[in-house]
Amino acid sequence: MNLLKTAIINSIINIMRNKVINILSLGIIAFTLLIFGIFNYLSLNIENFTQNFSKNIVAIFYFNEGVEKKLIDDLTKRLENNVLVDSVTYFSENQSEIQFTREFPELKYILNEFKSSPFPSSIELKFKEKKKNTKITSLIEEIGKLSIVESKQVNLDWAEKITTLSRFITIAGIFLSGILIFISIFIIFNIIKINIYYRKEEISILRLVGATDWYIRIPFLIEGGILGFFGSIFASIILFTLLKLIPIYARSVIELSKGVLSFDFIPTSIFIRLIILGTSIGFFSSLFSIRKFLKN
Amino acid sequence: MNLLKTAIINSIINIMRNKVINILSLGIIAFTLLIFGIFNYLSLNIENFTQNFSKNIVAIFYFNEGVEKKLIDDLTKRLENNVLVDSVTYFSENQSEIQFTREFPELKYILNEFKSSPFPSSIELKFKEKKKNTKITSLIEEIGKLSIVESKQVNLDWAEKITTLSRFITIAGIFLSGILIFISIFIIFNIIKINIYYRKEEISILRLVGATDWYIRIPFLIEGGILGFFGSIFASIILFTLLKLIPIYARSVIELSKGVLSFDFIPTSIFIRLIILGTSIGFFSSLFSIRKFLKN
Amino acid sequence: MIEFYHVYKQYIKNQFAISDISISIEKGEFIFLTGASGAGKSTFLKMIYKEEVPSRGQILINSMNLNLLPDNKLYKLRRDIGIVFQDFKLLENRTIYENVAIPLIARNEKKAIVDKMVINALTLVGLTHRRNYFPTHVSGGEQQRVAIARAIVGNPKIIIADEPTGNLDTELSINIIKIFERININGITVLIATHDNNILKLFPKRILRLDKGMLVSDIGIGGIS
Amino acid sequence: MIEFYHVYKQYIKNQFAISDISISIEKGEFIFLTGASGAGKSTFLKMIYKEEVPSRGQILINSMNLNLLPDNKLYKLRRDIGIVFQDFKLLENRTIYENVAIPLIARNEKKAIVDKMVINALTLVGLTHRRNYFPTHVSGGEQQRVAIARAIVGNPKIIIADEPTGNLDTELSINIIKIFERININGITVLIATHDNNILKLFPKRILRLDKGMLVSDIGIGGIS
Ligand SMILES: Nc1ncnc2c1ncn2[C@@H]1O[C@H](COP(=O)(O)OP(=O)(O)OP(=O)(O)O)[C@@H](O)[C@H]1O
Ligand SMILES: Nc1ncnc2c1ncn2[C@@H]1O[C@H](COP(=O)(O)OP(=O)(O)OP(=O)(O)O)[C@@H](O)[C@H]1O
Ligand SMILES: [Mg+2]
Ligand SMILES: [Mg+2]
Repeated sequence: MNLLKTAIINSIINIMRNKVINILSLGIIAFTLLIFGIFNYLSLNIENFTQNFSKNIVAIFYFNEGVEKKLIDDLTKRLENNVLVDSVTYFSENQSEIQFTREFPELKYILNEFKSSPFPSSIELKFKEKKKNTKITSLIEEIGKLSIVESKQVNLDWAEKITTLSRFITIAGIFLSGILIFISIFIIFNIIKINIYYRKEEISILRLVGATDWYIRIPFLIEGGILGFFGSIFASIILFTLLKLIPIYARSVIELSKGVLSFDFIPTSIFIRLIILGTSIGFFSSLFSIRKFLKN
Repeated sequence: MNLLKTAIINSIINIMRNKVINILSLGIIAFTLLIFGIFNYLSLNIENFTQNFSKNIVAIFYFNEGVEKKLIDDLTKRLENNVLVDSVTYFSENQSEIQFTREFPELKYILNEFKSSPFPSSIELKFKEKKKNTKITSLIEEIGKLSIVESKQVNLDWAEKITTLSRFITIAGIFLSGILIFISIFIIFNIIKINIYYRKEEISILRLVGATDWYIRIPFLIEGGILGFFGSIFASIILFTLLKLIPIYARSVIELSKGVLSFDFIPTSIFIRLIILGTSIGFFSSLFSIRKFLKN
Repeated sequence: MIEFYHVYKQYIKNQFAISDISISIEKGEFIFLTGASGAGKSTFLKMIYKEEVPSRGQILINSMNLNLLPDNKLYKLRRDIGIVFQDFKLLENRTIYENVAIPLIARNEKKAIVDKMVINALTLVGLTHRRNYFPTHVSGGEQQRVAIARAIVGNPKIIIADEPTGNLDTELSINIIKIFERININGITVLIATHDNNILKLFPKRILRLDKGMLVSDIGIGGIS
Repeated sequence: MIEFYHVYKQYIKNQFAISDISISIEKGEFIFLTGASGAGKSTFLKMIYKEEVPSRGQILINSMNLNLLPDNKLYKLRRDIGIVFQDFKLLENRTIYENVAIPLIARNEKKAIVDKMVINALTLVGLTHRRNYFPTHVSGGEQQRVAIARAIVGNPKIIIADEPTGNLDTELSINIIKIFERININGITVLIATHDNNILKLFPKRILRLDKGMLVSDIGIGGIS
């Protein structure tokens, strides 16, 4: 424990000694991780954002004439228990008539000519927010195929596009996050490699005066870890600040209502991920970079 | 000209001499620019994508009863000349009736009881693709306020959200592109700084044996430029390959129809931008980095 | 202690920096290695601590065949050897004190012991007053003495010094060789490459003379080439 | 040609590396600078080509006050001075040929001229056969001779050599000094820092002796300290 403490202290002294290169490394690591963090956040948030749309989907199912009320009640109950469903509203034939007059006020007087309502009964389905559009779509399809249902009317036109967008962004997000993790590792790895390369003379002298491989390696590992750790801390701080600032800026410019873009959603998992990623990249980059300098 | 040629050849020789560090620099520059390129592309494409939605907007305007046909024709003509508008379809009172029967087949027989159509006449407006939703929205508002228009019906529910999204992405894009340009410059600047720092001994020796500042500076400038140039070339090649690969992958996974996500849209401006950016960052980074080594 | 069996070294094809050298050096000997510039003195010494490996032949140090010594055990060999490099090889970003302390710290010595031994070594070469300077901030001769201090600080079994007095005036040079002599009395083998005839004359020791990589003379104690 | 007026140099407060030196060196003189390790020889030389600046006092080279020379005109001064650095200062990633060529290339000389002059200089120090080697691949003495070749290659008006024979055997040292002598005959000022009494004896020249930063003796031609 005490050994580790002195080793860490020595590493910090060493980092201070090679200030220029280490501050640069730190900066570059921080920014690499920042970019990674931004991307990660963005894909999380856009996904989150597109899911918000689910609550705007409304599906109306018209029943066949003379369907037993009990069957409709059963369906309603079943739907109410569905996790996707926010509300199910039943419109009897009369209620449908009232709705009709609301939508076409010019035609109100036509209806006076009927004794009973000429409209079919129906249910109107609304959905909870943050549900996957794909799931909602397949639920709607399913209900539409029931024998008691005569026809359906859904505002899925946009929803489908949003679903496509959401799916696309998710996939692109995975793809790009993968590339970005790779790039981050590549950059940090090489920064540390340059750092070590830059000190190859020191390594060779240490070997010549009888230092063991581990004696040489450990400070570099700790330094790599420290650089990665502080790099990710800086990246987290900057990311956090950005995420606090962007909404203020964005709202002032495009009058975003809080409800639409939930930018207040800052998942802490991003920061944890960044710090773990940064520290371990720093550590392992050092481990691998130093190997070639420990020959002969 | 010949001088420049030898200078460039010498720079390439020099880059070869310091292979390790320069290949690393090149790689890091390439990847930094790649990230920048991806971001740039993404914001361009998402913008492009959201604009595609404009062709899905349909606006119906109902006219007051007894409005002169000429006024409607004038409006129709005016709208047909509008750049945003794709088609204007006039529905006379009778046509509205036909449409009504199509939408509510159960109510067909009601209409038989009328002598003349009880429906108001209307026009249906469809919009061209790739138009800004904001412009479309304000056009619709404008028409809605005309005295001959009694009411309007628009499927703008989703469109508005898309507009918000689009606006947001544009702003976020500008914001993030700004940050990314800054980061790219920062990283490349520092890579070249490390590169020069690494060769500070060479610079000091050159100064001691009587080289002018420009003699020392020019190779670094050219090297910086070359690194930046090839870095951006690599970045462009990778970006291009990615953009060719992603759609194939994406389509196979989420069955994207070509129409929805026009991923075939690869603006060459991105590559030009990358190359200019890369080369000049390389050049100017060298220019500024070398300054401090030319003291005393 | 140090044995060479038909050792050859070619850096470049058909150019022998060392050519068929067989020699045996006993524990506690004090040896000068001399010869013109480029004769192979540094190469000879580098092979002893395995900075260079022979192209042909065997080298045994303490009966251990260097060809069979794996890289990760090299440090064991080098802890027994104190080396003064011809180009000093000081770490620019560490103070003189720290430079001298490296071999001890690399051996995990306790701080108090390190301190005592470093000050001791610096006193021997007359540089205690410069201990907190960085190598680039002292004169060439002072740097060379730091290199000497680092070589002797860890009580090595063998001391190898490659032109340790090249940057020192005669008086100081003699002092340094005297220090090596004193260390040698304790049974430590000393091997010094030098081109300083003055020193060869003043200190009658065994002298190995190289010429174009070949051992052209090996004159015992008291002999002068 | 070289004039010092009450020059002091403190690297560290209250420690004078050079202390109140006033001296005048004429064009075409051949001067040895001597003194113990740390006496201030290198510092004295460094101030002539303005690697270091005096803490107090004035230095005039060719009647030009170095204190008034702006950084971006420094190269003009340095083109007139050929310098052999105590630590050689060779570029590791350039061949010996390229290292020697640097001062000429930095002056934009034509390729043919560069070639002729470099080969000339390398011949003088006996290293043409090593011209395509890298500095790390030649012996210490060979490196030193490369440094000497680079110093003389550009026909400088002044040659400054800081212990140019520290890594060379006596014979070679004498040869090198003879080269400097030959150059000196053409009216070129030569200033050599050395601690080699042998050389001081063999070449009777003006000798400046420093001690703890002070000029303790200035003995004219033929004098031996
Ligand atoms: N950059 C520096 N910072 C602090 N002190 C220095 C610096 N350079 C030299 N000194 C000190 O100034 C004094 C004179 O140094 P200088 O290099 O001029 O000596 P020298 O005569 O060349 O010695 P040597 O024969 O050993 O090369 C020395 O005591 C040295 O420690
Ligand atoms: N790494 C190398 N690659 C190629 N040739 C080398 C290398 N190291 C040394 N040589 C050559 O081998 C020969 C012997 O070199 P070495 O350094 O052993 O000489 P030395 O006796 O120490 O000379 P000096 O007194 O000048 O230091 C020289 O001719 C040198 O050019
Ligand atoms: Mg040698
Ligand atoms: Mg000196």
